[in-house]
Amino acid sequence: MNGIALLPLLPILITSATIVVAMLAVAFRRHHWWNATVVAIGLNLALLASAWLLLPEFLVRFLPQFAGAAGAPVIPRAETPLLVVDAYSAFYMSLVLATALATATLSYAYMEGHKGNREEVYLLLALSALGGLVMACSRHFASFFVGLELLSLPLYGMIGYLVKERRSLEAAMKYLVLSAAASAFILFGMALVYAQTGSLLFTEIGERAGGFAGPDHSMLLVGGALILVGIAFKLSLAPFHLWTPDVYEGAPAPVVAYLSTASKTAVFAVLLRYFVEAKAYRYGGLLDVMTVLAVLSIVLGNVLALMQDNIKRLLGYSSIAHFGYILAAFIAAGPLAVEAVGVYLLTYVVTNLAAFGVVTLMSSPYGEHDADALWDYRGLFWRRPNLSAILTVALLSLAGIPMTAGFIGKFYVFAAGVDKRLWVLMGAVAFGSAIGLFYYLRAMAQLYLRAPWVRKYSAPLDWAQGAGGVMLLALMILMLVLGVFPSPFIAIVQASGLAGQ
Amino acid sequence: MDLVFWIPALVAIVATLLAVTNYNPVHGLLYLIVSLLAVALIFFRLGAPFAGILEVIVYAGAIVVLFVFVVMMLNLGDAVVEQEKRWLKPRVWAGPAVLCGVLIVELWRVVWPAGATHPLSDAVIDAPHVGVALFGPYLLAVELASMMLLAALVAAFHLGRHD
Amino acid sequence: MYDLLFLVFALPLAGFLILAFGRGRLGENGAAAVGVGSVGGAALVTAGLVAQFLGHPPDGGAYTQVLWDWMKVGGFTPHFALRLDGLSLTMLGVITGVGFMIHLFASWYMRGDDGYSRFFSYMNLFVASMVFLVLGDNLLFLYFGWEGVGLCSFLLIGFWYKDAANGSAARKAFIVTRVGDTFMAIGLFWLFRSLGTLDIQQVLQLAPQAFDSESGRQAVRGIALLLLGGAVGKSAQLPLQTWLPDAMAGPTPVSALIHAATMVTAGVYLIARTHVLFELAPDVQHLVGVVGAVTLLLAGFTALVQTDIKRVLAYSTMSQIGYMFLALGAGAWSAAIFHLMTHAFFKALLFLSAGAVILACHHEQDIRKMGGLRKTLPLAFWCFVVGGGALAAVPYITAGFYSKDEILWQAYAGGHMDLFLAGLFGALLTSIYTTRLILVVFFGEEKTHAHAGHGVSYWLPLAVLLVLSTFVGGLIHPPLEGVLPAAPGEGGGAAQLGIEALSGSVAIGGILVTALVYFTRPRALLALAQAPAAQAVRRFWFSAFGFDWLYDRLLVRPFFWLVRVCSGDLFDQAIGTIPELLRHANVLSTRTQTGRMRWYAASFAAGAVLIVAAVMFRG
Amino acid sequence: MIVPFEQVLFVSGVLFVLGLMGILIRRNILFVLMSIEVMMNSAALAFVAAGNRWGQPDGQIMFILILTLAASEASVGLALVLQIFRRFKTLDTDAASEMKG
Repeated sequence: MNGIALLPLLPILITSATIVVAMLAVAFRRHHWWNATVVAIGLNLALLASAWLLLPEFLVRFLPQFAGAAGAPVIPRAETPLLVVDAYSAFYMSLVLATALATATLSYAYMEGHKGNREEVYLLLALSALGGLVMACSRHFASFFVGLELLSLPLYGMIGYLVKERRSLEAAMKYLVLSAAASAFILFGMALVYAQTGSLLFTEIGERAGGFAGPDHSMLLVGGALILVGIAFKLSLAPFHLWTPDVYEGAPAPVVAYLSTASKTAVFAVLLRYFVEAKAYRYGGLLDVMTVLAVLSIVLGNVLALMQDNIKRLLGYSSIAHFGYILAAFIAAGPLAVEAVGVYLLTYVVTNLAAFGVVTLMSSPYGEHDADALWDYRGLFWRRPNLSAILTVALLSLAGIPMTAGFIGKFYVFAAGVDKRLWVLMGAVAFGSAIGLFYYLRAMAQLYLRAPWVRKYSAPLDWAQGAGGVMLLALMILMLVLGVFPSPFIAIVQASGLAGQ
Repeated sequence: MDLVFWIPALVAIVATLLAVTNYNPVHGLLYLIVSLLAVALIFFRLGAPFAGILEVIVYAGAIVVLFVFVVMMLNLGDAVVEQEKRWLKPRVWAGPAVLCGVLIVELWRVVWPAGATHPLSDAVIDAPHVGVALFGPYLLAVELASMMLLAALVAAFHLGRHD
Repeated sequence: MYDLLFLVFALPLAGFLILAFGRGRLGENGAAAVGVGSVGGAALVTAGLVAQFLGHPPDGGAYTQVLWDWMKVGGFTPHFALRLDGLSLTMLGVITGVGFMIHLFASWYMRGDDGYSRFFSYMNLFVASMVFLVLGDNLLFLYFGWEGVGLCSFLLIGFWYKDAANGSAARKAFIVTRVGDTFMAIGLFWLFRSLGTLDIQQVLQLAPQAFDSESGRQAVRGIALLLLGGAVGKSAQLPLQTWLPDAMAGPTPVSALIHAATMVTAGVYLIARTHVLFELAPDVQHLVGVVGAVTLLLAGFTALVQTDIKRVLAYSTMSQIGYMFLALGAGAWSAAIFHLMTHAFFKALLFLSAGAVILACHHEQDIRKMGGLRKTLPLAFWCFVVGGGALAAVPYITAGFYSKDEILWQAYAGGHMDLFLAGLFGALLTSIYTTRLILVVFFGEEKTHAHAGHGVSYWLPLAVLLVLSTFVGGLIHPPLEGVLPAAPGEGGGAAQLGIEALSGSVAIGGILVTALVYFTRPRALLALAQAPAAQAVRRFWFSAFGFDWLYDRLLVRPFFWLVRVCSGDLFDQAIGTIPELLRHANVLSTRTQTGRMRWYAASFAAGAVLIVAAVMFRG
Repeated sequence: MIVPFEQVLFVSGVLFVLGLMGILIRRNILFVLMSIEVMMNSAALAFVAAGNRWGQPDGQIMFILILTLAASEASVGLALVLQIFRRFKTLDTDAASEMKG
């Protein structure tokens, strides 16, 4: 490999270097600000690198007059059989890195009050982000699997980070055991697919699978089904969703922000690539199963959230439903589906980060628990108008109200579904959106009630000066911009289409 | 009937069943070691000596020993055995056993379709072969696996801390 | 210069955002600077646009600025675009020019009010919405602006929300206009179904062919009727006029801007904008004229006997908009817009000076408690004289004469004798109630001690509007050629001079008769006024022909009764079962969240078993 | 004559299901972790067998990666076990079920 060949790998290389430097920095001197800054700088550089990879493709689509300025594109390029860096992976890498950065910012605000070691969380975060990057680029079972585990392993540590808290440990235990079981399912599924086709490369699997017929390809199919089971767990699709609310409730708030966005985004990215490159779309059985999963997720997620009084659990249930929506777009297949999934994930990530960001800034590990009861948010508007505004916009966006990011995403889901005449799925999406409105507004109404009693939780007074507050405000603006002027973002997503489509 | 395969296979299955159903953690771990050694034998039979040796060294030799350490640290005694006896009632295991039975039947139907048999070869894929592939096309996987170990190190260090 | 068009919309919006998020932290001067400055900036840009437009008109007489495509999904590409032509330019001039003067005046008028910056944030939002209304190239965006101004009107009528009466006035305005809006929304849906587009230019082009059949004529009649419903609600014409007098509960600058100069004329704008549809349905167009004529007479009679200074002006606004509708009905499109413009000048002037009078008299609005104010408030007096003159259309020296005369002449020339006579009689009524108002307020004995205002933000707006209300305003001719069709009687010559003489003498005659009656007080007339029959008529007129009473008995009370009957009945329970079912589903599904890991793993395994089975059997 | 490939795969399938059963029936978290190791091991066996069928080293490489994962998973899991025993004074997974609903 020469230097040019390494350029596409820059985001991964920079992140790895960041991990090493961060570890040395922690070893050298434990200092919260300094260690956090090292990681933040590294992630920023990696984000820049991946955005730079995506830039030429984006310019061609959106500002053709500047297309020459970005120089010759270095992607797409395959790096060993394991990884391929194309516009698609550059987009998802950027998404994962941006999420990791946001999480780092939130963690800084959250960990300030923590008594124990605060520095490892950044190390774990960067490691997990590295896993996400690998998944976004992976086109081979080995890198898929290593990336997935690199993503999940640090999460065990992050979920159980508050070792003195029983709920945090309980959440870590549940996630570890179930996630490891899911990994075993994925592994066994991969083994079956490999046993049938003799290849671990997505594209080769697709080619060779074409030669089988009848019961001959049942191993391939069941292998795919087992992989789907594991993936469905990671995406918390019903009926593999039961862990979600418990883990969301127990884990520290910034970790949940990461868990619900970056980790799921990366998993979805690899699932989509697998389905396209290995041509798994041609198996009606798998698509039928996914339809059932999507409908179940939408219905169960929304119904479970209906009377929930814990905002972290509520957002957990809502994320179950949201991944049902995304799966609905995914099933539609075709180029519009890739675009719809990309746009939806983008809007979902921005919105969910904002929502959990507010929860993070409201909580602090000083106390016993995070501020997660809806009760804690009652009358928040009268104490923290800015935080309430952010949460309000986030909830509206989750509900898919027009002029917010969520609406654009949901619109795409409908466009993709109606395009392919998936009426059952669209019915479920419409039903879910309707009852979703109820509990989002129910949560929102709490913010504006007058609270006569003394507040129990409060954000630090200077929160707006803190990086976390600024980041949340930026997210709120982004949510509104996405709703009102989404075309540049849509252009980015369109630029990052998959070659196989 | 290939006895060199089937004897270790049966040993592995029985030992695994005993390992997951035993009341005593230490006994369970010993059965697990037996099962892993049997699987290592299968690996040798399948022409993968390198994998077989790693199975013995890492799985049986390192991972299970880690379990043993923890059991010793926690000082689990007869009380635990009594407790396990109370927990492992038929009422508890009957449902899951049926579920698992169904799954076994399904897998059997899938992986062992009537008439389709692909004989395995006697060719040995030994350490040099694996090494060349590992540090050739799979180089990045090795690097990433090291990161995975680092992640485990940091997570275990943080979670296991005494304070 | 045209590139800056978006600023006309963006500046007031930015002002609104700054004021809304500043939440009173800016102080009075800061809020005034932002609130007035943003509209002033918009007015400056408009002035530049006017200069450019008159000097170098854009190709085809219209300029379109595409702001952005909202999104591209499949073949669906909604875009935001602003369209500037002669009509919208005229409206822009009125909105930003008069709007700026009123904002400036309000910065003086509202001093010391608790909600100073809240007031300006609403006002800026109103200007932004109104600009959006007239610039939108699409009826959908026009509708957004339409609802936006409705919202601002609601907020500003109820601005002093601590008084319950103001709140109920705001609600009344909102609900009554909503009735019209609903008609309009249905009309828009129908239009979209018929033509497949709401883009105004496309609508105007497609309509003649699309509706060229018997069923098409029926359809366009229905659509025009529904749009008229919307216009009637917004412009306070019969039968949805009852909200406007109550809307005077808001601060006086609000009455000047929203309920006289701009928003209430949006109905006129809508009909002028979609004139092709009305031309395709001549009977509906004539109905527009009839509605205007009846409203102008009704409001004229009512204004004769009102005692509240702002209500007099409110009824007069109603009747002047009646003139505009009359003009639309007579096909005198340009004359309607011309009158809209001059009316904005002199009615804003009248309202602002009324505000000055009210403030000078310590928030007294009853004209019977005023009198002899011409010495203490000379500026307000002269404003009333000029503005009232324009309202009564005193010949040649006032702006109102030129536009009103144009309307009467066109009605006559177009052969609409009914409309012409109604307009002529309305002119007489107008001159009588205007003269009465001025005489009662400014002559006679002094009943309260008034103190005049001062400061540039007090007299400058009044002075500017005063100049515009004289013949100067009548010289401004909106560049409407090519946008609106020509009227029947262009360049009338001798016949037009005759009409001018007739209407001019009617106005002068009304003024003279009223003045004579007021100063000489003939005994016979006073006795006649005391007669029971006359009192009854007076009461009837005072209550504006009893529409409020009628609506209360006919609509409001039956509705409340229906609500009482319906609450808790079968329908309600039927609808209530859905949430009930969902709640049960929620309780049931929540039971699956046991918190036990083994149970979670079991559901996991069961799901896997089912999926594998499904895949195996489905293939 | 060596065994047919399908039989090896079936044996690994049986081991996989036994591991899954361990997760489903055990309350003691130590046994649960052991069961997970069994599941991983069975997948590794399937990979090695498949590698033999196709005469490729890739199966064994996947085995090595799985081995790495198993070791990592076990170390993190056992660290968690220590901490849980410290906080809950038991290894009962049902005891740690404070969060529900």
